[in-house]
Amino acid sequence: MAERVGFFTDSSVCIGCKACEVACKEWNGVPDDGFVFRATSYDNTGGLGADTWRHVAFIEQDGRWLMSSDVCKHCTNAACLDVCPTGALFRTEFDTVVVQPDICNGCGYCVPACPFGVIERRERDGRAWKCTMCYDRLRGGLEPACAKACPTDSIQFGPLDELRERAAARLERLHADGVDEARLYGDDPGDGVGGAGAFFLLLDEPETYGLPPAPVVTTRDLPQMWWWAGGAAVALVGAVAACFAGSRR
Amino acid sequence: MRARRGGDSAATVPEAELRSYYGQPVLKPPIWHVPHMPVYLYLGGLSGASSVIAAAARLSGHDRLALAARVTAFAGAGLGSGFLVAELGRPERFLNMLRVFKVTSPMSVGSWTLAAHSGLTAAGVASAVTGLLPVAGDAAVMASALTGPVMATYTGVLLADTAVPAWHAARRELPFLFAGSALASAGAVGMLTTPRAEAAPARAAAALGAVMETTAAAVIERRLGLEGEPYQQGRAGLLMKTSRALILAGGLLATVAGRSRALTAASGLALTAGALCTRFGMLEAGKASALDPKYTVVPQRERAGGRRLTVVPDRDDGPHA
Amino acid sequence: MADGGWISRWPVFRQLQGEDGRRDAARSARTDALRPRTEQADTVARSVCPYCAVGCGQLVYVKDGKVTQIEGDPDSPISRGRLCPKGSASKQLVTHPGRRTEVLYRRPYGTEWERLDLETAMDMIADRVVRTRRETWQQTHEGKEVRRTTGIAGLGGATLDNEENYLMKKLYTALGAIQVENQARI
Amino acid sequence: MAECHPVGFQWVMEARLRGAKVFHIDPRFSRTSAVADRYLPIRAGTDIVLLGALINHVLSNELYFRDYVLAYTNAATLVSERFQDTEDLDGLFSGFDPETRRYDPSSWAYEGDEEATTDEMREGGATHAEAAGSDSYGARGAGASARPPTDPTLRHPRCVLQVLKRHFARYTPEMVDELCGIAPEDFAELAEAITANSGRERTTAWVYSVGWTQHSVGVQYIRASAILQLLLGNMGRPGGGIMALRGHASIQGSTDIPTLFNLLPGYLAMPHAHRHEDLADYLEREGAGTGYWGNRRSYLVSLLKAWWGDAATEDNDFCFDYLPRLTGDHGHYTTVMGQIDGTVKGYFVIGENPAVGSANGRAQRMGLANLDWLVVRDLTLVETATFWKDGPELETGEMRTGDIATEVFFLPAASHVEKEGTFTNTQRLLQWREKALDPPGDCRSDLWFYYHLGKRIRRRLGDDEIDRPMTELTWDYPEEGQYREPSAEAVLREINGTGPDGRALSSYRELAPDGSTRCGCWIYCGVYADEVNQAARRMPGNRQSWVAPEWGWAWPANRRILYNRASADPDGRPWSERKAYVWWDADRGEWTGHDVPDFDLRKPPDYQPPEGARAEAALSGTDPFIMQSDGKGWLYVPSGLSDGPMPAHYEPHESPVLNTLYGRQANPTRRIYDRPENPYNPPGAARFPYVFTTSRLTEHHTAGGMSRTLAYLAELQPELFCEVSPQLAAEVGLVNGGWATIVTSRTAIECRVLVTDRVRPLRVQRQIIHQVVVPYHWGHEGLVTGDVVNDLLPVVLDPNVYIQESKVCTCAVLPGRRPRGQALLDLIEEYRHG
Repeated sequence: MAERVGFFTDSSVCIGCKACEVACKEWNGVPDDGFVFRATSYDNTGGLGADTWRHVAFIEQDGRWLMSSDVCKHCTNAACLDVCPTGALFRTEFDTVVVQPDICNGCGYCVPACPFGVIERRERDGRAWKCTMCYDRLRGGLEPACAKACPTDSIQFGPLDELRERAAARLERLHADGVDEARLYGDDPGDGVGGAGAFFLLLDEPETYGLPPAPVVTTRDLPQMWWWAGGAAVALVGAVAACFAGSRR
Repeated sequence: MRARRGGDSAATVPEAELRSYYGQPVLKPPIWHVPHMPVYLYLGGLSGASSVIAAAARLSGHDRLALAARVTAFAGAGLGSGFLVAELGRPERFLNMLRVFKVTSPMSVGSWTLAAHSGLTAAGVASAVTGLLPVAGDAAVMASALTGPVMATYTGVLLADTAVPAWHAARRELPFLFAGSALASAGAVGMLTTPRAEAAPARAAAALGAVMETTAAAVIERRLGLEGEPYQQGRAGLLMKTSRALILAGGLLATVAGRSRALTAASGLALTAGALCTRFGMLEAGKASALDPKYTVVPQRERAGGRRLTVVPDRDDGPHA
Repeated sequence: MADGGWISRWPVFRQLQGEDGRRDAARSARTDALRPRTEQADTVARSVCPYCAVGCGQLVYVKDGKVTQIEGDPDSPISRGRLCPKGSASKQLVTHPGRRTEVLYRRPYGTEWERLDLETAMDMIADRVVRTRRETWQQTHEGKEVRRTTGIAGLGGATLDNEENYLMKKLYTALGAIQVENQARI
Repeated sequence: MAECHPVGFQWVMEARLRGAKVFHIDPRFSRTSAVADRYLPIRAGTDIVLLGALINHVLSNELYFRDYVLAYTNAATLVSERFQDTEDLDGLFSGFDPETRRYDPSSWAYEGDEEATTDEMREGGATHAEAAGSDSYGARGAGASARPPTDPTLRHPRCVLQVLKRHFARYTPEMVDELCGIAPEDFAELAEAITANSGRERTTAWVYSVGWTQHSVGVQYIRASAILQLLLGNMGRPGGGIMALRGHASIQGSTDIPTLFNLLPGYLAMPHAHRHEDLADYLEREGAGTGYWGNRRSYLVSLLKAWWGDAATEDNDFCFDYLPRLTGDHGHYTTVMGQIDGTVKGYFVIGENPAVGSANGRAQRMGLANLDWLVVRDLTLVETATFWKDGPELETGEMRTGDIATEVFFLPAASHVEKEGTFTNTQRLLQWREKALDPPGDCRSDLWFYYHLGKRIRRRLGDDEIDRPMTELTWDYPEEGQYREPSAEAVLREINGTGPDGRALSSYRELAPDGSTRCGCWIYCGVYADEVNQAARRMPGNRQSWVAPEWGWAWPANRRILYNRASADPDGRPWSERKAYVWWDADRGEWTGHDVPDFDLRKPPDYQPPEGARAEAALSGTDPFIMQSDGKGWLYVPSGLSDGPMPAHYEPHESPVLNTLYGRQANPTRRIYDRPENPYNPPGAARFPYVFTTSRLTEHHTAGGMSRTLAYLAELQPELFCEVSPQLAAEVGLVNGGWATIVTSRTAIECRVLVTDRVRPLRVQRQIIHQVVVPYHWGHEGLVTGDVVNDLLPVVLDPNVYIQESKVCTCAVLPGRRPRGQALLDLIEEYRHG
């Protein structure tokens, strides 16, 4: 198996140009997301979804204009992949999480399972779509389209371990420069999703960017849920037995 | 235009503000359609509980009830499967559900269970209708009493095993809620389809199911706090309240309906309607919970940092398009 | 893996053989065959982005007479393989359905476009240039020899090639047309 | 820069990571501001105040790079005693004629040069100015003495440095505060940063775009930054310079090989009927005999030989008379007025969209509607091609399709991948594009179009005398492929030029004045050296030095930094090891370094020109600015400009603010079109209280023809919007996401509203000035449509280069959408007359 690869998106050097959004669409043939003026700063695509696999958020604050390119996190413990009943979602040799469009039957279960609100069903097509980290490109030894296009290297692609080291160094540098609000997001293998394959350097709380502050993969609690369901099933059988007890004909 | 919700309000301390991205949801809401998904949840539960009743009735000699429950179990599974397939984005690919088996996916477990359950209940009904292979038919019914409880409860896990705060937070209670509701539904249909004289176990099941469901619902409401809010507000709240009233009324009526055709009918219909309301309400609550970022952000913040966030009332400073 | 028929590819069967249902067992034949489409290109042209003046290098991949991908040229010391959103949209620029590929003609006072053969259009334009030039020729102006026409003007965009600008200026000047302007003024 | 040149901006981001400090000065807080160290909002149209104050700061605190300034600039040169400054004449320089609103620049000359420049036929004279003469100095200064009198102590009251000091003394931080809206402490931080970062060890760069050029004082903006950079020693050195970031792929090429009325290829002026009767006249009056322009006979004769081949002989002035003559302004806006007046009958619009992209779009469309015939070549049906079908004037009832006589030909164009050729990028780098595939359908390259059109025209001409420039034109290029595409390489080779043996030349130094060489554009000579297309070189960047000399080819002579002789001290040693770029290698007796030296390779630092030397030989070994007649960087421009030898702040033509620096409100020599099609907002009209400025977005491209048509770009910025401050929004009643109507005397447009703290009200002269920022990419064609923002703009031009003032005017803002039809006309009428 190949080394695990990922994205490190350093929002402190993002210039909000959206090259990532376009390069992604050109490579992956993703349809446009509609022409809607949203009046939310320079963001007119809203968020990640079936038709937007890279999305640049724009946040206007006093004196600051934050921009950050969001993407599927390719979680170590990926809920979408866990709950997919068809095996359309699978983990690749690069430890990324990919939907196989020839398999997906559009059950839609992955959609509410994702703690980041990334994957979505394209209604006119009936299947779920999200970032593949350009799986086909990776198989040819190429870097993903978004990372390649990114003019300022805000989106960095590479072996995940290496990216984590780079990110830690960058964070240290920013803190040394007095940018105290800089923080990494999704880099910790001990977090609720086992660490993200695509992690970020942010300049404010995650929720400011529309990201969940402490997401947990829902299937972490699944064994417990099955036990409770087992209890409920037993209770059901017991209740039925009770109903018939003493009424034997 | 500000990114912070209520950022202009001087009433709140910035540190304690709930921030979001233009008030947009963090999560994608469940995309399942109305009525497909709630009706499937109802039918699956009905089928599951009915198959247990069918087995128990068969074992205890309530043959009319057994036959009715056997048919109900089959019909529920069959119709339910139809709704389920119709719900798919690519219905022609429904067989892909049996491509892999994943215990990590309640839907995979459910699909395999539904497949087995449908087969077993179909065999049970076929045998009963044709009179052929009665032993095999009975064996199928007994086997379906094993798949039935899974059918009635896995749906609780199905919803809980998502990032939807209202569902995931209720992960302990949901199987009980669904089991109780399934039992009440099966009891109700049993009451309605079986001569009253033989329907006492069905009435008991209806009443017990109602108690179980109501209790589970009450626990959810009590235990969940903020994450339970969607069950009490808006359309979901209305549906859940209606459901509660119908279930309670139906359950009570079931205990006294033995002598009255009208009361039996009223009880059965109330319970059925209540069960349907529960399912519709669950879906609504899930959507509402996913669509408001506060249900995602606030509990996570509290879990992560212990920092409490003031929830600033909604103010429309988000997209105007 | 494709040898043993559908059963052997059936993920459940592969799961039973020990493959991971969330990894290898779930893979489809299409997935196994995936490669970057640029590998299949017949030709790769080294080009330059047509939008702003930074001059980013582009690689243009062509397969069966169609552009299949345009992306940054990593060799370029200017752009190092990177492109902005416009540059990244270059494939759409050359392949989008709104692009016109036929000559259109609007006759005087006409209300609709009409189709016109390219050769015919070229002849008609040449006729008009010759006629207008003759009709508006100025041999002198305020007593000075000027040898020009102010009846014909041209305005060029700044995405024209140097070679194109050169032929334009050369032709206009030889015709005596002086009102030759460019986006560069604007 | 992040907004409009994101990929170029990677180098700024990298510099920041290495410790560079980035200031962003802009009326609009853009994506550049977001990642700059400091953002300084400025009132549009006041940059000369800021730059002038920086110059004043440098001069009055003696912070200039003395060795550099003394050796490489004209700081020590003495100015004529007839010169009078704006200080003396309250905002005017000497020589102003209020009647013609033109300057006689003779008094601006160096001491001793006055006589030579009194002829109004000469450079800088009125006739010269009337035909955009100053514009031909894109690469040089006008003629002046090679050895004017100087005072090396810099103390003479008439030496340039002292003249500058007096001129800029009134440009104080207080004036910056009062006119630009930049607080004194912010100004101090900027001044400290740029001066601390300049000198032997460090250099500072300035970057600008059309925010500096599109003004009625645009050229002087650039002049002001040139003065500052020369004083700080930041020219001709790595990390220094003034970078023009240009907005189109080959807009640099479009001026080098110009499709511009006043220029021939290589910045040679088009001949003027009154100034240039014959070749001798031309050579006599177009610049000085010293510096590289001293060789202009070689450049021009080689061009004439390239065009008319064997027909061009010594005896017939090499067909100099075949060049049509200018008699004044034949620029874009004058041409449009000519269309409206009916003198211009036929119009070619090639990859351009004036109906959206030019100022006062209504006048543009009125011109189009009054043509006999119009040819539009583009990738899509742009607004210029469809004005008769769905232009805004049809909605208002001012035009009716059935009344428009214009015959329109739309010819689809080949895209950049469907043809080969060179673009010249913003750093003068020519890059050859390989052709990827044939164009579809009827699409053809513009090369094909002009070549085959030329052939067809030639077939239609007889042997009439007036046809001889056409029939004798060299017009014979190899044809290739199924469409008989003329060979772009053959054209490039003609541009490069050939010698007597027919072989490609390798340097402009080989060009001869006797007609033995041919060269289509002298500054491009060498692009085909050794019969190799040098622009097609693609040595990967990581396999060569950081200067990357083997990628493409930069004019002139593949030099990547112009005037790089200045990167070494007068003795030829690098100013510092850190900033070493080119230097004199005494052992080998030649200049060497990282780049191609922009200097005679074997001219030693101690070279002194002999008496009477011409051309480059007249410049000493310490004269780095080799295109200038005196080899110096000009802090003061003794001739060539139309509006003064030094920058002076004038308010934009339309401004809500009074010019408190001088008694002159606006540039006295600005070009005005006082016509009914081009009404101006009345001066001081309170009904137009806001400053209006246009902008661009990363997601779109200029007039939008190449971006509004693409779904992937259209979705990113789907609607026209204005950016306004919360304060202005409150004042006018605008709501974020709602609609606004913006009104000028030209028209009213509607747009969506983005209320944002990024736009900051400025405190100017103790009042609050609001600025309205609107990107101009929309029109009525494409996937996403909107009103044409440039319709709001007046036509008023810089007097040197005739660029319109599109970066600033005044406007009114109303909440809600604009009226339609006649009601719109009524609204404008009401605003026009108050």
